[in-house]
Amino acid sequence: MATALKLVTIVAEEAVAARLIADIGRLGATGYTATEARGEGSRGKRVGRVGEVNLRIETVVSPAVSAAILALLADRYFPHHATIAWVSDVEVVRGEKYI
Amino acid sequence: MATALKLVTIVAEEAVAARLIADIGRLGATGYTATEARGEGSRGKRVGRVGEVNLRIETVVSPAVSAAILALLADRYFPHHATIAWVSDVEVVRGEKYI
Amino acid sequence: MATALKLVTIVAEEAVAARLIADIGRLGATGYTATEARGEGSRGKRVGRVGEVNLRIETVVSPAVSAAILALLADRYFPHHATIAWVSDVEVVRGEKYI
Amino acid sequence: MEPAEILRNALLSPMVLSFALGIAAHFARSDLRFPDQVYSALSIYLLFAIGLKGGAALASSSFAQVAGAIAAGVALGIAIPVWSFAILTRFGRFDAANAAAIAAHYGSVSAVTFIAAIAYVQAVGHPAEGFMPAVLAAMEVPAIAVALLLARAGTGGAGGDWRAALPEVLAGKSIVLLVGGLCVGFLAGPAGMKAVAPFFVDPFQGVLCLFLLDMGMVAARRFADFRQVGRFLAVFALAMPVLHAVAGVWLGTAVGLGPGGAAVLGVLAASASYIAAPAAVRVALPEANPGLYLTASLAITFPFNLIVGLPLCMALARAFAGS
Amino acid sequence: MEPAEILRNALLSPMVLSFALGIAAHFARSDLRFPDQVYSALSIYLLFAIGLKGGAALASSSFAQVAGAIAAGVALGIAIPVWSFAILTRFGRFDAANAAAIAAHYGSVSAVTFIAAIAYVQAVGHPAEGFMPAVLAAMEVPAIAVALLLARAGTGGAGGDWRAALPEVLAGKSIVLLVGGLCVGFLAGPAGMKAVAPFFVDPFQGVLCLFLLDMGMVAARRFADFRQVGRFLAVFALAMPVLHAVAGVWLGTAVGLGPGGAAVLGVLAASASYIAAPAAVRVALPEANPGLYLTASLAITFPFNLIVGLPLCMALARAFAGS
Amino acid sequence: MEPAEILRNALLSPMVLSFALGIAAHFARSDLRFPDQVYSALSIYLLFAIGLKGGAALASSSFAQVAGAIAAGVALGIAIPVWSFAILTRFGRFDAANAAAIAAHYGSVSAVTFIAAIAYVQAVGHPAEGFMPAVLAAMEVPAIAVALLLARAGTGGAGGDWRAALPEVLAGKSIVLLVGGLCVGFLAGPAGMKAVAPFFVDPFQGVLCLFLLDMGMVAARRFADFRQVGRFLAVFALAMPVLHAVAGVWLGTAVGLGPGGAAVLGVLAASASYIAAPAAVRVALPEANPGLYLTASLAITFPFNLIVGLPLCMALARAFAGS
Ligand SMILES: Nc1ncnc2c1ncn2[C@@H]1O[C@H](COP(=O)(O)O)[C@@H](O)[C@H]1O
Ligand SMILES: Nc1ncnc2c1ncn2[C@@H]1O[C@H](COP(=O)(O)O)[C@@H](O)[C@H]1O
Ligand SMILES: Nc1ncnc2c1ncn2[C@@H]1O[C@H](COP(=O)(O)O)[C@@H](O)[C@H]1O
Ligand code: NA
Ligand code: NA
Ligand code: NA
Repeated sequence: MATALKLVTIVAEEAVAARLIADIGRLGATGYTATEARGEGSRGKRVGRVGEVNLRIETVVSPAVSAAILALLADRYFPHHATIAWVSDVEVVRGEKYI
Repeated sequence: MATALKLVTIVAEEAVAARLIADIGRLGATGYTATEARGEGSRGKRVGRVGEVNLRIETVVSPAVSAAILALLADRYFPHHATIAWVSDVEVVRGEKYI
Repeated sequence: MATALKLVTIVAEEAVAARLIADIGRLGATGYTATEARGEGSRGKRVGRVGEVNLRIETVVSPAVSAAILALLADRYFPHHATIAWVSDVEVVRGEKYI
Repeated sequence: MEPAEILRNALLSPMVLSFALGIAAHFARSDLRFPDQVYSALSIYLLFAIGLKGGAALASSSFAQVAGAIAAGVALGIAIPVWSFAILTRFGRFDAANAAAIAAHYGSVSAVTFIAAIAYVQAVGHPAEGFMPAVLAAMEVPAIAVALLLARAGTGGAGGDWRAALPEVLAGKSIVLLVGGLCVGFLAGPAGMKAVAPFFVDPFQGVLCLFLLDMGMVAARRFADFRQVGRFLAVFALAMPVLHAVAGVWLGTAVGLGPGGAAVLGVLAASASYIAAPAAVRVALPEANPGLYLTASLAITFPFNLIVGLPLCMALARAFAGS
Repeated sequence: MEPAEILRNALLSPMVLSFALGIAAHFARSDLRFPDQVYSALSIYLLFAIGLKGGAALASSSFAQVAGAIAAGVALGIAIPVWSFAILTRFGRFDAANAAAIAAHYGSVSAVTFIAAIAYVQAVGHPAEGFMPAVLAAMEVPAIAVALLLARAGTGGAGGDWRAALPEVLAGKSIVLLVGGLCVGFLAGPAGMKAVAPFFVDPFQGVLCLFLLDMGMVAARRFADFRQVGRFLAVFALAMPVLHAVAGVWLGTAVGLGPGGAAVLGVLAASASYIAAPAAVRVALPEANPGLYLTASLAITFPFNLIVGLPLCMALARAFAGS
Repeated sequence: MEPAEILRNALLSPMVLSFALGIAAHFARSDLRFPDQVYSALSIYLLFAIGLKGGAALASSSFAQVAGAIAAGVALGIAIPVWSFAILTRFGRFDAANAAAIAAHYGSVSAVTFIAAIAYVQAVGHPAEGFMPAVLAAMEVPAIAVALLLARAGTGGAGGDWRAALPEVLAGKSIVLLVGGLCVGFLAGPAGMKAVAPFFVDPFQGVLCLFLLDMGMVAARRFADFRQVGRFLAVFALAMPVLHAVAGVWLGTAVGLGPGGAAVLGVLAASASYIAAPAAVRVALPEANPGLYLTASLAITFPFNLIVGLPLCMALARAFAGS
C-alpha cells in the first residue's frame, strides 16, 4: 500500500519561486505544497519585506526526479539566490500517483 | 532519551480539515501542528480562495497510529478530497508523551 | 555531492521563539526557517491569539549540533513551555555550508 | 434615468471595473496576489457590515413588510433547488450528487452580488429597503437543506449527509456574521451605528472594489475549467438566473417592496452562492465535482449577474412597478 | 443622563455587543476565524492610534495636570501588585511565581479596556482629558517590574529573571506603539493630525468592534480553563477590580481630573493586562501557569470591566465629583 | 510659506515621524513586527489608490499637458540609467551586472516617495497636477529596460536576460495596480470616484504613515549592510538624487507643470525604485548583489529624499517658477 519516495524541501526567495516551481514541474514533480516563511542564513535575516520574502516549497517525488531537482538547484539557483534544499525519505499511500 | 516515532504530514483542503483533525485525534494522535499552505496537484492550483484553501497538518505518532491514519485517509479522504499524505521516521525527545 | 545531516523541527510558543533562535545559533546552527503555526497538544489549542501563537522552526544541522539542541530543549524549554521537537535524517547538497 | 445611463452605471462602476481588472491581471499572468488572510478579513468586514446596517434598519421597519419580504425570499430558496434539481437530472443527465450540489448553489445566494446590487440600485436612484440584509440572511440556508434532502432521496439515502452538514452551515462564518451583525445593529440601534459608521458604512464600497479585484482573479482562474462544465451547464448558468430574476422581482413587487427592493430580491434569486454552499457541499456531498458547481456559479453566473443581472433586474422592477 | 440609560449605553453599545457575538460564535462552534495577521494588524492600529491622539492632546495640556495624572497612575501601578501579591500568597496560598504573575497582570493595564472606557465616557457625555493615553503608557511597565522583584524576593532570588525581561517589556510592541505614537502625535501637532484623522480617528470605534468580536472568541476559549482557576482566584478577579476602581477614581478626582478622566483612571486601575504582562511573564516566570493568570484576566476581569466596570467607574466619578 | 516652515512641514509631518519611529523601533530591538500579509495589503491599497485618483484626474486634464509631462518623465527614465551606468562602471569600477542593477534602480521610481511628495506639496500650498500618477506609471519601466540592455551589452550578451524579465516587470503588481487603477479611475470618472473616496482618498495619508512605520524598520535593517556599500556608492546615493532633482524640476517647469507638479517630477527623478526594480533585477541579473542596490536605494536614497529631497525640490520649483 505504501511506496518509498523522496520529499524534497526547498526554501527560496520568492522572486525566483515561480520560476523554480515551473522548473521542478518540468523535471517531473506532479505537485507541490508551499508556505510563506521567514528565515536566516548566510545572507542575513529574511523577514518578508522588500527583497526578503521566503517561500518554503515541498514536493514528493521519485528518487530520480529528486536527484534531477537537486542537480538543477546546484547548477542554477544556489550560486546567486538565497536558497537551501534538503531531501528525506518518505512513505506515501498510493505513491504511483506521484511518480 | 530519544524515541523513534512517525511524523505524518497531511495536506488537505480546509473544508475537511476540522473533521480530519477530529478523526486523527480519535485514532490516537496526542496533538498536531497546522499551517496554511498553497499548492498544486492533480486537481489544479489551490491558492487560498473560495474552495481553494489548503491546510498542512503534521502529527507525531506511534507507528501503529500512523498506519491507522493512513488507512483512514485512503478509505475516506483520498477518493473525493484534494489530499496528500506522507510519513517519515523521526526521533523525539521524551517520546512517551506522544504515544 | 549530498551530505547526510539532521533536520531539527521545533514547534514553540512565540513568546520564547526569539530566545530559542538565539540559543540554537549559539549551539552551531548556521540558519533556520520559520513559519507561523496553529496547533493542539497537552496544553490545549493554540490558535494564534494572546498567549497562543506557535512558531514552527526548522534547522538543518550536523548530528552533534542536533544532539546539543535537543539536550538544551529538554533542559530549559520543555519543563515550562509549550514546545515539541523532532529530528529526521536529511540529505543536503553542499552540506559543508551547514556544519 | 435613461436605460443607456443605467447600463453605463452598471458597466463603468468602480466595482465592475475592478472585477474586470482582476480578470485582466490573471490573463496578463501578473504576480499580483491578494494575501489570503487579507482576503478573509475583507470578507469578514463586508458580511458584518451589511449585517450591522440591516440590523439598524430593521429597528425602524414595519414587521409586516419585513415578514413579507422574508417569506418571499424563503419561498424562492425552497422552490429554486427543486426545479433546478429536476432540470439537471432529467434534461442534463447529471447524477443525483452533482445535480443536488448545483441546485444548492443556485438556490442559495451570493452576498457579494447582493452588495453590488444594493450599491447599484442606490446609484441609479432607487435605494432598496434597509432591511434587505435580513432577507439575504434568511435565503442562505433553506436551499442548501432542500438540496441535500433531494440528494439523499436521489441516492437512496446514501449521499447527502445533511445531518452532519446543516449545523456546520448554520454556524458557518457567513451566517454568524450576517445574523450576528443583524442582532448587533438591531440592539445598538441608529445611535450606536453612528459611532461605527465611519468604519462600517462610509468606506464600504471602496472595500468592495478591492474585494472584487481579487474575485476577478479567482473567477478568471476558473475559466480554465470551462471544458469540464459542458454546454448544458453553461446554458443553465446563464438562463436560470434570468428566470430566477423574473421570479424574484415579480414576487418582490407582489409583497410590496419598492422598485429598488424588488430588483435586489431578483438579484438574490438569480445569484448563486459561492461561500456557504461550497462549504456545505464539500462536506455533505464530497463526490460532487467542484469543477462543475464552483465554475458555473463563480466563473459564469457571478460575472453575468454583475454585468447583465443588475440592470436587468432594475429594468424589470421598474416595468412591474409601472413606473 | 439617567443611571438606566448609562447602563443601557454600556450594555448595548456596538462594542459590548460585538464582544458578546464573539462569545456566542465560539459556543455555536462556528468556523469563524479571525486571521492571525489581521488580528495583530488591528492591535497595531489601535495602539498607534491612541498614542497619536494622546500625543496631539498632550501638546495643548498644562504640564501640572498631566504630571498629576501620571503620578497617580504610576502610584497605582506600584501599589496594586504589592497588595495583590500579599493577598495571593497569604490568603490564596499561591506560590511566589504564580502570585507574582497574577500581581503583574492586575497591576498593569489593558489597552482595549482603556479604549472602550474612552468611548464610553464620551458617549455618556463626560469626555476624558485628551492626554489620558499618556497615563495608560506610564502605567504599563511599573507594575510588571514590581511584580518581578517580588517574585525574586519570594523565591530567594531564583525566579523572576527581571533583568532579562524588563528590556523586552520596554521594547515590546505595545510600549513602542503607544509611546512612539505619543511622540509622533506630539511633534506633528493638531495640524499634522488633521491629515491622518480620517484613518486614525474616525474609523477607530468601528475597528474596535471588529477587534472585540475576536476578543470574545478568545475569552470564550479560556472559559474552558475555569476549573483550573479555582474559587479563590475567581473571587479575586471580580473583587479586586472593584477595589481598584474605587482607588483609581478617588485618586483621579484628587489630582484634578474631570469625571470622565477620573472614571478612566478607575478603569485603568481595575483592568488587568493581557498583552504586555503575559509576554513578560512567559519569559521571566515560565513556571507560572497561564491557565491561572491569563484566564483570570482575559475571561473574568476583562468582560467584567467591559460590562460592570465602565458604568461603575462613571457612577463613582460622578459621585466623587459631587455632580 | 517661509522656508523654515517648509522644512518644519517636511521634518515633522506624521509620515516622516512614523518612518523615524520605525528606525527607532529597530534599534531598540523591539519585537514590533508588521505582519507580512498586512504589509503587502497596504502596498496594494496605496498603489491602487494613487492609480484611481490619477485616472479620475486624467479625465479632466488637457491631452497636451499630460503628454508633455509623460514625455519628460520617460526622457528622464531613459537618460538616468545611461549616465548612471557610465559613472558606475567608469569611476566606481563596478562590473556590468552591478552597475546595471544600480542604474535600473535609480532610473526607475519609488511609489512611496511619490506619495509622500504629493502629500507634501499639497501641505505647503502647491498641490500637484492630478494626473501625476500617470507620469509615475510611465516612468517605472523604461529605466529597467534600458539598464538591462546596458548589462547585456556590457557582459557581451551573457548577462541581462531582459527578454525573460520585461514581461515580468510589465505584469508585476506595481504596474498592474497603477495602470489598472488609472484605467478604472478614468472610466469610472469623478462620479464613480465619489462612491469610493471614503476608502481610497480620505484615509490615504494615515495608511501611508503605518506603511512608513514599517518601511523605517526595513530601512534600518539594511543599515547593517553599510560596509558593503562602500564610499563611492554612498556618495553616489546622495549626490545623484540632487542632480536628478534639478533635472526633473527643470524639465517639469519646461513642459508647463506648476510648481507642485514640477517638484513632484523632480522627486520622481531623484527617487530610486525598491519594488519593481529589485524584482526585475533578481530575475534578470541574479549575479548582482542586493547588498549594494537595495541598501543604496532603500537605506540611503529613500530617507534622504523623504527628509531633504522633498523640501529641496519644492524650493527649486519655486525658484524656477520665479515665484
Ligand atoms: N541551516 C539552515 N536550516 C534551515 N534553513 C536554513 C538554513 N540556512 C539557511 N536556511 C534558509 O534558507 C534561506 C537562505 O539561506 P542563505 O542563502 O544561507 O541566506 C534562509 O533565509 C533560511 O530561510
Ligand atoms: N507531489 C506532491 N508533493 C507535495 N504536495 C503535493 C503533491 N501533490 C499534491 N500536493 C498537495 O496536495 C494538494 C492536493 O493535491 P491533488 O489532490 O493532487 O490536487 C495540492 O494542492 C498540493 O498542496
Ligand atoms: N503529537 C504532536 N504532533 C505534532 N505537533 C504537536 C504534537 N503535540 C504537540 N504539538 C505541537 O506543540 C505545541 C505545544 O504542545 P503541548 O505543549 O503538548 O501543548 C502544540 O500547540 C502543537 O503545535
Ligand atoms: Na439564488
Ligand atoms: Na490594573
Ligand atoms: Na528615479
